[in-house]
Amino acid sequence: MGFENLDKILEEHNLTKSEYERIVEILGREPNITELGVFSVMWSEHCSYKSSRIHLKKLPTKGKRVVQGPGENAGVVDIGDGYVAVFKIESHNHPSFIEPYQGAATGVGGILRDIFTMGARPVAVMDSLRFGSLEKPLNRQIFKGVVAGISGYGNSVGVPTVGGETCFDDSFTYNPLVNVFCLGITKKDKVFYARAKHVGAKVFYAGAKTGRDGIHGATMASAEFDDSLEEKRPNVQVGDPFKEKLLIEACLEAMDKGVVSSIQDMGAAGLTSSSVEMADRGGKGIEIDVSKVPQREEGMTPYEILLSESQERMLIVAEPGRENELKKIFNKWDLDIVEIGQITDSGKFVVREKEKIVAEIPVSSLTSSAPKYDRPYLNIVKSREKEIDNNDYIGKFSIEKIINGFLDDPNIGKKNWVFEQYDHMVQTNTVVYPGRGAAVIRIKGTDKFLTMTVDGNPDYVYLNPYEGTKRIVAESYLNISVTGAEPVGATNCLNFGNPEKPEIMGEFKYAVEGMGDASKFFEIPITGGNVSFYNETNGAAIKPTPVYGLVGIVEGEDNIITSNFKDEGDLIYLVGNLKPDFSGSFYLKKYYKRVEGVLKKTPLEIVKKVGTFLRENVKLIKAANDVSQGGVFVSLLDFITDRFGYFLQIPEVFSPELFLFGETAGMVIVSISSENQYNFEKKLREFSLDFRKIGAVVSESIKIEMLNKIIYVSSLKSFIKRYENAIPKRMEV
Amino acid sequence: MKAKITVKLKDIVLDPQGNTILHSLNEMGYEKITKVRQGKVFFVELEETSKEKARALLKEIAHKVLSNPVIETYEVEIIG
Amino acid sequence: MKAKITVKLKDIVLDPQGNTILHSLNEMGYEKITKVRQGKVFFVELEETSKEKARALLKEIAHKVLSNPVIETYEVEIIG
Amino acid sequence: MKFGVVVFPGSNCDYDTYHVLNNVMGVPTSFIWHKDTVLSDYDLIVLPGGFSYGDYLRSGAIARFSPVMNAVKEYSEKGGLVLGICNGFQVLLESGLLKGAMLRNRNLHFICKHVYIKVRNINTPFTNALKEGQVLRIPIAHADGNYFASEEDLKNIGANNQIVFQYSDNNGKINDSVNPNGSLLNIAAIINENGNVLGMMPHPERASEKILGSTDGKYIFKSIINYLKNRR
Ligand SMILES: Nc1ncnc2c1ncn2[C@@H]1O[C@H](COP(=O)(O)OP(=O)(O)O)[C@@H](O)[C@H]1O
Ligand SMILES: [Mg+2]
Repeated sequence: MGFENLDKILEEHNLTKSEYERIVEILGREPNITELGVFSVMWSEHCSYKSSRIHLKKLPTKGKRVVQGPGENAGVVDIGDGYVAVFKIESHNHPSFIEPYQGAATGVGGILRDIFTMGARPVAVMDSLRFGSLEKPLNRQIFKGVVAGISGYGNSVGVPTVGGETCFDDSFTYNPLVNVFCLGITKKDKVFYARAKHVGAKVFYAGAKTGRDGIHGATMASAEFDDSLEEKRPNVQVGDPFKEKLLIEACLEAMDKGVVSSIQDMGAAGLTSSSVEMADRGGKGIEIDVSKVPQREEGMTPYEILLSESQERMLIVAEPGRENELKKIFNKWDLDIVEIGQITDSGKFVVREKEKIVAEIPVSSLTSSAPKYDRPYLNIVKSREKEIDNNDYIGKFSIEKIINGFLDDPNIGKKNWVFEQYDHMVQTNTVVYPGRGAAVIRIKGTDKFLTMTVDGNPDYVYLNPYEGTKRIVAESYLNISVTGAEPVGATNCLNFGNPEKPEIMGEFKYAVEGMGDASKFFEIPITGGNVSFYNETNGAAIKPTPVYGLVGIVEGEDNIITSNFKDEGDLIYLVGNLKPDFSGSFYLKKYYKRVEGVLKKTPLEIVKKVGTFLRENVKLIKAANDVSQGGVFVSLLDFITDRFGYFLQIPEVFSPELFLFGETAGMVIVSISSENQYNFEKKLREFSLDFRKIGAVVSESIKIEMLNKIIYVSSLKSFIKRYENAIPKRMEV
Repeated sequence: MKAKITVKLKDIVLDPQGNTILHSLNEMGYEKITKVRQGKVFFVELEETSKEKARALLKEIAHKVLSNPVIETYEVEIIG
Repeated sequence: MKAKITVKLKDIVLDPQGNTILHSLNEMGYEKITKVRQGKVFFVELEETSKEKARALLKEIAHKVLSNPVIETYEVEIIG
Repeated sequence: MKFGVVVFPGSNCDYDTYHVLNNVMGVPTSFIWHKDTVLSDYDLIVLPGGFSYGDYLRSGAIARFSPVMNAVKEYSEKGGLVLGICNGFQVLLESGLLKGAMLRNRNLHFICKHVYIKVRNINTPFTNALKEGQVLRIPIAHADGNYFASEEDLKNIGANNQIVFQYSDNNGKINDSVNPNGSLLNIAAIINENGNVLGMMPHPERASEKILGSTDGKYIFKSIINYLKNRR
């Protein structure tokens, strides 16, 4: 055998010469093209984590609540009373650039399958989105398509999209980020795994037919874009949310009835990775016949069938003896289900086309012994951080101009345009809606509530990957804590450029370390996640964007803190690390066109203390929110209602700019009833937390004063109008 | 001038809508129907007297706005 | 046999999609376009040799299933 | 008293509706599979929200051909109460149990948010617990809720008091600025001539528990229960 034009074939498969040699060594012969295809997808960055694995080991994955850490389709965390939460994030960045609607839609579909394949009913979705500036038509088109895609798919399957983030920065113009989080709930003893158990058990294929969609998708997701993009374009997958909805119901019913032995969705690298991972996790082999796979098109080759990334497909091993019951359930839901093979004890992945063996590969060579690289890295902090003096950035613009500019900026402006396109209420569990900080959902039949958030801040991480990522974790921790919740577990999505560049690898390594150290400090286990490398177009990388997804729990409705102002006359306080700074701030980026400064060390001790204080003093707190990007001014936006605004008095020690727009880790804003002032301050002193009373809740207006002089005033109505119009005015021409 | 622009999914692209309609028609007893693909059609009116120019303009619009060349193809027809 | 069924909104019915497209085309500088109405088209294949029968069957389907007579009209065309 | 909630493939508010009827209102409720045809046990049939058959052809278009819909037709002809919510409303329109059709929302987007609706007819089995002109705060969640009917139908619907809810502001003012989707006459809900089949776009089941921010939806379920109790 052997290939005539090996170099070209390897290039097309994103394999190196030495990787090829390794394949030959493993097989003891040259691979055929089908086998080469299998290796290429299984050894792609996307499936094998070859550049990231050695670093991901540094993340904490254990904890008293952890039922299942990384290594399965999603992490599983015990939330008490016999229930578990199953959650994870996935990226769909490249597909969303090529075809925004379908790319985002299939992103939702994929992460949903990761959750229900574990036996959990998906109850919440969140999306973390990043695009280039809305001033450019291309970005508007991508943004519009992505939001419509998430809406089209998520709404249809009946899973509420309860939160997320939407940011705009030109480093994402040709490489938008679409990260989707999903959380499901089930009973602890009803969790399913993708682990083959019984030799001889029958393997079934269920769901949509296999087409030539996204062949090379797995390798494509790991390859940098260049101008030959055009040619890769036909590889777009189209989502079928109706089929997904039927799959959810059929799979959950089959699992509930005990007819499923193990189950795995066909995600990246489709039938190949699902079969291989199923066998691998159970320490078994698997044999499938591709001629039995339902096909949408004629003349598909084994290579194409194995590598297709058609959506809405599941691989199911039946509980021996219950095969017919399994089929009946799928038939009831009008879904195709066919037997395509069986579990073996050979330790091999064997693919037949009828009688003929078309591929035969040891399972472990595709998984645990896939290549691992310790790629060279650079610490870029020294070249990017540079001391700044906060006083150099004040006085140039009027406060009114800055405020109006902030309200009118799509990064700060209210995100109704996005989340009102999402059904965020279906399943009737959403207690805190999008637009008010972290989402809170109830778990029917219990007195428990889950709080969840996804957070990133590429500007911080760009300046200092380690401190910046720590700060993101701290922010998430407070995001959850301001709802009164206790964090129980996290997932992440690490979006970076080309890891073969030492600078990018450095961003990645230090970001992971920052995430690991901060998570350890807060005792938050990271139960899974996703790495997306090669987010570059024509050599230009995105800003490094680790996204942290954090889940917390609140016991009892009375222990939930919400962020909206409740009554006129309530007092407003700052609590925690009261040291605003312009380094890496949105203010500096927007008004001085620069991302610079030195990120201060994240005061993890203070952050934790603030979190504990909030949870232990829920009864004293009427509303709370953390301070993050955009500073105090932006944090206060979450408190405003159509009735209540605020009156602020800026302490003399700060310039108004620094006070309003400076950013810091470890600070929250709280409103309390004036009756509780004494008790509240006493508690804060007991915690030895810094605090400052900064104003009060008022009706119908926004007013800011300094040294008894009004520096900003607006009617609530026009303030809100500006705030809510930032995105629509750019999108609804 | 009046024109009709038909946009359809490329044959290799999955058409969940068409498939679902086909399946339902078969279920309802219309078993002779063997395939359904759904597309879009745009009836356009424009101020232009030259057919040549109209066609060029409509093609541009069909390509840039009305279809997504990644997954769809289009056809332009002048109808009056 | 192959057929094409075109479904369009009745003229008295407002077409939000068509209007939006017209508006954005005009915004983009395509000012010669004066009207856009969006419809649906179904490409159908069926096992039938008689054109008569095919047409009758397709009309039935178009009327009962593929269109909503309250707002839409349809047209059946045998294309091969 | 017994209620039934129809489950079409793609229904996704079936469980939410069941939850409110059964657990909040306390009326024994069952699911009705779309292939079932025996409805004689039930005092109310609900067609819930969702995306039946993906809403791929037109919203509600394929569901109308489900076996259960023939039964629902018969059931309604005998005077049985039928409530269509959102996609259920669309199914009722498509199957001709109610007059009119739904177009795409005029901004072309799916819209999910709380809106205000004003009751226009309190003499129905679904609204008898409401006061004249009362305004409710209830969420909508749909892409095709832009109600359309021919001029003649619209005239008749108006003349017969078949408009049950209209989109309004919180004070009950009805004008275009509070019309979320472009519906003719701000129509949010209509009833059939016989007064036993109601279709509504807003989701009362999402506004029936305090923790979800509004309990206004309960008026509708309470009205139904009142009506059935008095009928006995
Ligand atoms: N950034 C990360 N942190 C922790 N675990 C990770 C991370 N990225 C991936 N993992 C884990 O590695 C495994 C493989 O991930 P992935 O390929 O995304 O799963 P799948 O292919 O099933 O969708 C998963 O268990 C995932 O949770
Ligand atoms: Mg998976």
